[in-house]
Amino acid sequence: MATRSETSKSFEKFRKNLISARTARRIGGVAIFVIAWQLAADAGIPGIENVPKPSAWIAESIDYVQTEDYYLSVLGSMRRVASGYVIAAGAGIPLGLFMGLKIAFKNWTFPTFEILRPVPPIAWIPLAVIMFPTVESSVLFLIFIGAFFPIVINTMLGVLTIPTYVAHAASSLGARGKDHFRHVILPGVTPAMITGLAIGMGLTWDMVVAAEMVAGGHGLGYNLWYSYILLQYDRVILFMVSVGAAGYLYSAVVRKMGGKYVKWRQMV
Amino acid sequence: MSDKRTEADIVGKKVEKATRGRLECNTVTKIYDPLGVNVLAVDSCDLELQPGEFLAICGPSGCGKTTLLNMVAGFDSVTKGEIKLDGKVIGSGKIKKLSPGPDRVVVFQSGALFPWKTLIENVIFGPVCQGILSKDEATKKGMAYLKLTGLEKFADQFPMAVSSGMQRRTEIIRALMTDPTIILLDEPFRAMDALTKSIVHDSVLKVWDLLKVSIFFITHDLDEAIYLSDRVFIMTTRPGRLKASIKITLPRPRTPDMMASDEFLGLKKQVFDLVHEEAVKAFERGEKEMAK
Amino acid sequence: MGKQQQEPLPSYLPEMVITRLKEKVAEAKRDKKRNSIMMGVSVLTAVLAWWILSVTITPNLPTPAEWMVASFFAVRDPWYYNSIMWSVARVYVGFGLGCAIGIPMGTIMGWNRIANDFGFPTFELIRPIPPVAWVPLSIIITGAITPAIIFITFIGTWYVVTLNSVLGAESVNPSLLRAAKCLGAKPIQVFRHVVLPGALPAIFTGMVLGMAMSWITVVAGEMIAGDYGVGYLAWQSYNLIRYPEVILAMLTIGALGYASSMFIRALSNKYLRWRAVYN
Amino acid sequence: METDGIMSGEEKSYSSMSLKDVWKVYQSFGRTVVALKGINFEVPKGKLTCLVGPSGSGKTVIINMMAGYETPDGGQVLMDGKPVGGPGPERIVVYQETALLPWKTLMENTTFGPLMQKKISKKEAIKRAQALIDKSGLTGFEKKFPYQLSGGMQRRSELIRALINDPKVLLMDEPLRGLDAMTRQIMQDYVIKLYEETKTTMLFITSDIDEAIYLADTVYFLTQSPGFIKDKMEITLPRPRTSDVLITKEYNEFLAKAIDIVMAEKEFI
Repeated sequence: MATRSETSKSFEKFRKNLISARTARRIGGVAIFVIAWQLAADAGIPGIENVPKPSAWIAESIDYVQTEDYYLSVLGSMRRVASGYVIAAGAGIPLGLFMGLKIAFKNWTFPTFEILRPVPPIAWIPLAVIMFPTVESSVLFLIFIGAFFPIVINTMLGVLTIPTYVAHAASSLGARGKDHFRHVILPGVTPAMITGLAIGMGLTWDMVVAAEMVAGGHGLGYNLWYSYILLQYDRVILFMVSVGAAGYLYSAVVRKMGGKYVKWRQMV
Repeated sequence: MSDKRTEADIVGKKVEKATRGRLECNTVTKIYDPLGVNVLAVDSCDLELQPGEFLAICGPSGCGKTTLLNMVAGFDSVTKGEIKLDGKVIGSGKIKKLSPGPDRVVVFQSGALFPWKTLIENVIFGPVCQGILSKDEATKKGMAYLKLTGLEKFADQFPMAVSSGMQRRTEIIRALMTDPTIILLDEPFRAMDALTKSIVHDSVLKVWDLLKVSIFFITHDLDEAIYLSDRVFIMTTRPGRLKASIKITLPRPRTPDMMASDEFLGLKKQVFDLVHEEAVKAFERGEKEMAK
Repeated sequence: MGKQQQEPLPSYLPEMVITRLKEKVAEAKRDKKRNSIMMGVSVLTAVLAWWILSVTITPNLPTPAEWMVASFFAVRDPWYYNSIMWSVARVYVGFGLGCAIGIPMGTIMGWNRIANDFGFPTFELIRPIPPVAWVPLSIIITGAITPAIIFITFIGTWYVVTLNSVLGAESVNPSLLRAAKCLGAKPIQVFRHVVLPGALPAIFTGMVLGMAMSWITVVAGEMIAGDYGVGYLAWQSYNLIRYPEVILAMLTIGALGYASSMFIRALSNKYLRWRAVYN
Repeated sequence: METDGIMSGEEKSYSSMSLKDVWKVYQSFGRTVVALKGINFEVPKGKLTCLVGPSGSGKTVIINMMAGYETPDGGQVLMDGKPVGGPGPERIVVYQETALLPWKTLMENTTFGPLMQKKISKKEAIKRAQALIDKSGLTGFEKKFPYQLSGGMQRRSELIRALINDPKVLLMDEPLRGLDAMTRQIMQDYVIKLYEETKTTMLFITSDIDEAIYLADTVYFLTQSPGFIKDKMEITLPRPRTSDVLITKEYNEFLAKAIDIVMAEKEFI
C-alpha cells in the first residue's frame, strides 16, 4: 500500500506549481500585449505611431482621472444607462410575460414587435432625435430601445420553455390560476428573464456611447468623440477603457442580483 | 457489394483460437487527491484475462469499476502496481504520460459516436486516421461489419437519426475496425429497454464469437453480466477491491431463453448475494454523504 | 402545414374517431384563420398609433401617408441603392475578417490550455469595451473613414465569434475526445474531426450574433464619421429635414439585418444537418 | 415501515380506473399516425397493475389521458365508472423525468399539493410531510433543491409528494428509468412496500419485463404503434413480495413467457 504522506506530498507540490504556471502564463499574455503596444508605437508602424504609448498614456490619465470634468461625464452616462434600463425592464418584463401567457395578446403584439426587432437600436438615433424634444430624453429613449427588445423576447421565450410535465404536475396537485402563475410560471421564467436582462445591459452601453457621440450633450460617449476632435488621443483611450469598466460593473451587478433568484439551478 | 463472398470472408475468416489479448493487473492501486484529501479509489486489484475471454466486472455504483477501466484504457494514471497487455506494460506507477491507444478501445456509457459523421464515416474513422487502410478499403470492411449486425440500410444516416440500439451496435463495430487486442465496455447498455438490450447483446455475442477478441466489460446489471461473460468479478464498495470471481459454465453460443434455465438461476443467486450486501452498504453511505 | 394531399385514413378506424378527426382539422383551420386576422389587426393598430402620434404628440414625425409618398420616390433614387451597396460591402468585409480570425483563434483557445492562458485574459480585458467606442481609435489607426468602419465592424464580429468559439470548443463532450484518441487519432486529427465540428453549433450562434453586431457597428460608424452607406443616409436625411427618408433608411437597415441573419441561419442548417433527432 | 403518516385517520377510499375502447390518432403534415388502436384495460381497486411496452409505444399518451391532460379521440377513460374530467389531486402522475418543482425545496414540494388545495393548514401539512419524509429516509434533506438530490431520492420525494394528497389512483410512467440497476432494485422494494401497506390503486408503466413481473398483480402488454393490448398476464406470486422471489422457479417461468410475448415484436427495433 503506498504510504499516504509520500504520494500526497508529491501531488501537493504538483498541484501548487500547476496553478502558478497557469497564472504566470496569464500575466505573461497581458504583459506581451502591453509591450507589443509600446514597441509598435515606438517603431512607428503606419497606423500605430500616433496612438499614445502605454507609459505616456498611464501618466497622462492618472491626473486627468482626478479632474471633476471626467468624474461628471462618468456619472452622467451611468445615470442615463441606469434610468433607461430600469424603464426598459419595467415595461419589458410584464409585456414579455403577457405575450408568453396569452396567445391572443401574443398574436396581437408579436407581428409588430417582430418587424421592429431586427432594426439595430442605433438606427433609431435619428428618429429619436426627431421625436423627442430634449437631447436627454432622446438618449434615454435610445437606451430604453437597446434593452427593451432582448428583455421582452427572452421573457416570452422563458414562459414557452417551462417543461410541460412540471406544469402538468403542478396543475394535477391543484394549483390553479393565480397560484399557478406565482408558483410555476414566475419561478420558471426567471432564468430566461435574467439572460434577457444581461443581454439588454450589454446593448445599453453600446447605445449610450453611440447616442452621446451623435446626439451629444455630455457623458462618456460625447467626451470620447470630443477628445478625438481635440486630438487628445490618450483621453480617447481613457474614455474607451472607462466605458468598458462601467459596462463590466453594470453587467456584474445584473448577474449578481440575478444569481440570487436562481440558486435552485445547477451551476452549470 | 455484388460479389457473393460471405461477410466472414471480407471480415477475415472465423478465428478459432485467440492468440492475443492477455490482460494482467497486479496490485493495481489508484489514489485520487481532490482538494488535498486523498481518496483510495482502487485498492490493489489482481486480475488476469485470458486471450479471447469475455470478462465482466460487477459492483455497486462508485466502487471504482470505471476508474479501473480508465487505468487499463490509459485515461487515468496508475498510482501503484502494473497493468500488462500481452506482456507489454501499458500502465504502472512509473508511467506518468497517458497514452490511450487503438490496441485497447473503449465503448462509452453515454455513447461516443461523432454526431456529425454518418454511421459509415464513424466506423472507418479509426483505420483511416491510423493510415492502415485506404478510405474505400475501410468502407468495404465497414459495410461488411454493418451488414453482419443488420445496419447496412442505415450506413448513411447520422447517429442522432437512428435508435439508441443501432448507435450502440455501430460504436462496437467502430471499436472492432481497429483490430484491437482488447475491447473495454463501460456499462454500454445502461438505460436501454429490455427489447433493445437483448438485440444488442446478440450482436455483441455474434461478433465476439467471430473474432475471439478479449472483452473487459463493467456493468451494474447481474443478468447481463452472467448471460454475456465467461467469468464475473465482484468488486467491493469504495475502496474497490476484487472480492470474488465466479466462472460462468453456461454453454456457448448463448440464447435468450437460457436466462430462465436452472443453471442461470443458481449462478444469479451466487452473484446476487455477493453484490447485494455491497450495494446496500454503498446506498447507505451514499445517502449519508449527500446529507452532509 | 402546407397544402399536402390528405393521405387516405386507415380503413379500420371506427366512425366516431373519423368524425372526431374531421372536427380537429376544422378547428385547426379556424385557428389559423383567426391568427392571420389578428396579425392584420396588429399591423393596423401599429399604423394607427403611428398616425395618432405624428398628429398629436410629436408633430415633426411624418404621418404614414407622407412616409408612403416620400418613400415611393426615394426608392427610385440610385443614391439609395448606392448607400445599400456601401453598407453591405462594409458589413461583409468586416464580418468576414471577424469570422476568419475569430473562429480559429477561439477554437484553439478553447481546446488548448496554454493558448487559452496566453490569449484569453487579454481578450477578456478588451471585450467589455463596446465596439462603437472603437470608432475614434479606429479612425486614428486606419486614417481613413471606410477602413475605420470596416475595422469596428471587424471588432464587433470578432468579439462575439471568438467568445462563442471558445465556449463551443470547451463544451465538446470529453468522451468524444477520448474515443478519438482511442481510435488512434493524432492531435491534429482530433482537432479537425472532433473539436472543430463539435464547436460548430456554438460558432454559428456566434456568427448570428456577430452579424447583428456588425450591422450595429456599421450604422454607428456611418452615422458618426461616415460619408456613404445607409447609416449616413439616415443621419444625412435628418440633417436635411427629410424625415420620411429617415424612417425609410431605418426600416431598410432592419430588413438588411434580418436578411443577413437569415443567410447565416440557412448556412448553419446546411452544416448542422446531423442534429435532426430520431423519429 | 409503520403507516401513520399515510393512513391518517379516516379509512382510505380508493377507486378503480378503466379504459373502454380508447383511440388516439395524430395527424401531422398529411400523415395519419394511429397511436392507440381500441385500448381496453382495467386498473382494479386496491391492485398494482403494470403496463409493459417498448419505448415509443404510446404508453405516455395513456397516462396523460388517465390524468386528464389529453382527451381520447374515441372510447372513454373511466374512474369508478364515470368519465374522467381535467387533472386533479385524486389521480396523480409520477413522471419519468422528475416533475418536482425545481425552484422549491423538498419540503415546499411535498407540501405543495395540500397548500394549493387549501384543505389543511400549513402547520398540519408540514407535520404530515415531515412524517412521510422521515419514513422514506429523506430526513435532513428538507431544505435541499431537487438538483441536489440523487436519482433515487428524487423518485422517493415525488412519491411522497403524490401520497400526501391521498390520491384515489397513483399513475406512474417509467418512474425508475435511468436509475442504475442497484438503486433501481432498492426503489422497486420501496414501491412494493408502499403498495402492500397502503393498498393504493396503482398503475405502473415500464419498458422492463422483469420489473413489471416483480411488482404487479396483473401485467398488460402493449405493442409498438399502432398500440393495442396484445396480451394480459395474471401474476400469482405470493404477497408480500421480497427480492428472493426473483430467484424462484415460478418467477422465471413468468419471465420466459413474457420474453416470448415481447420478442414477437423484434423486427421493429
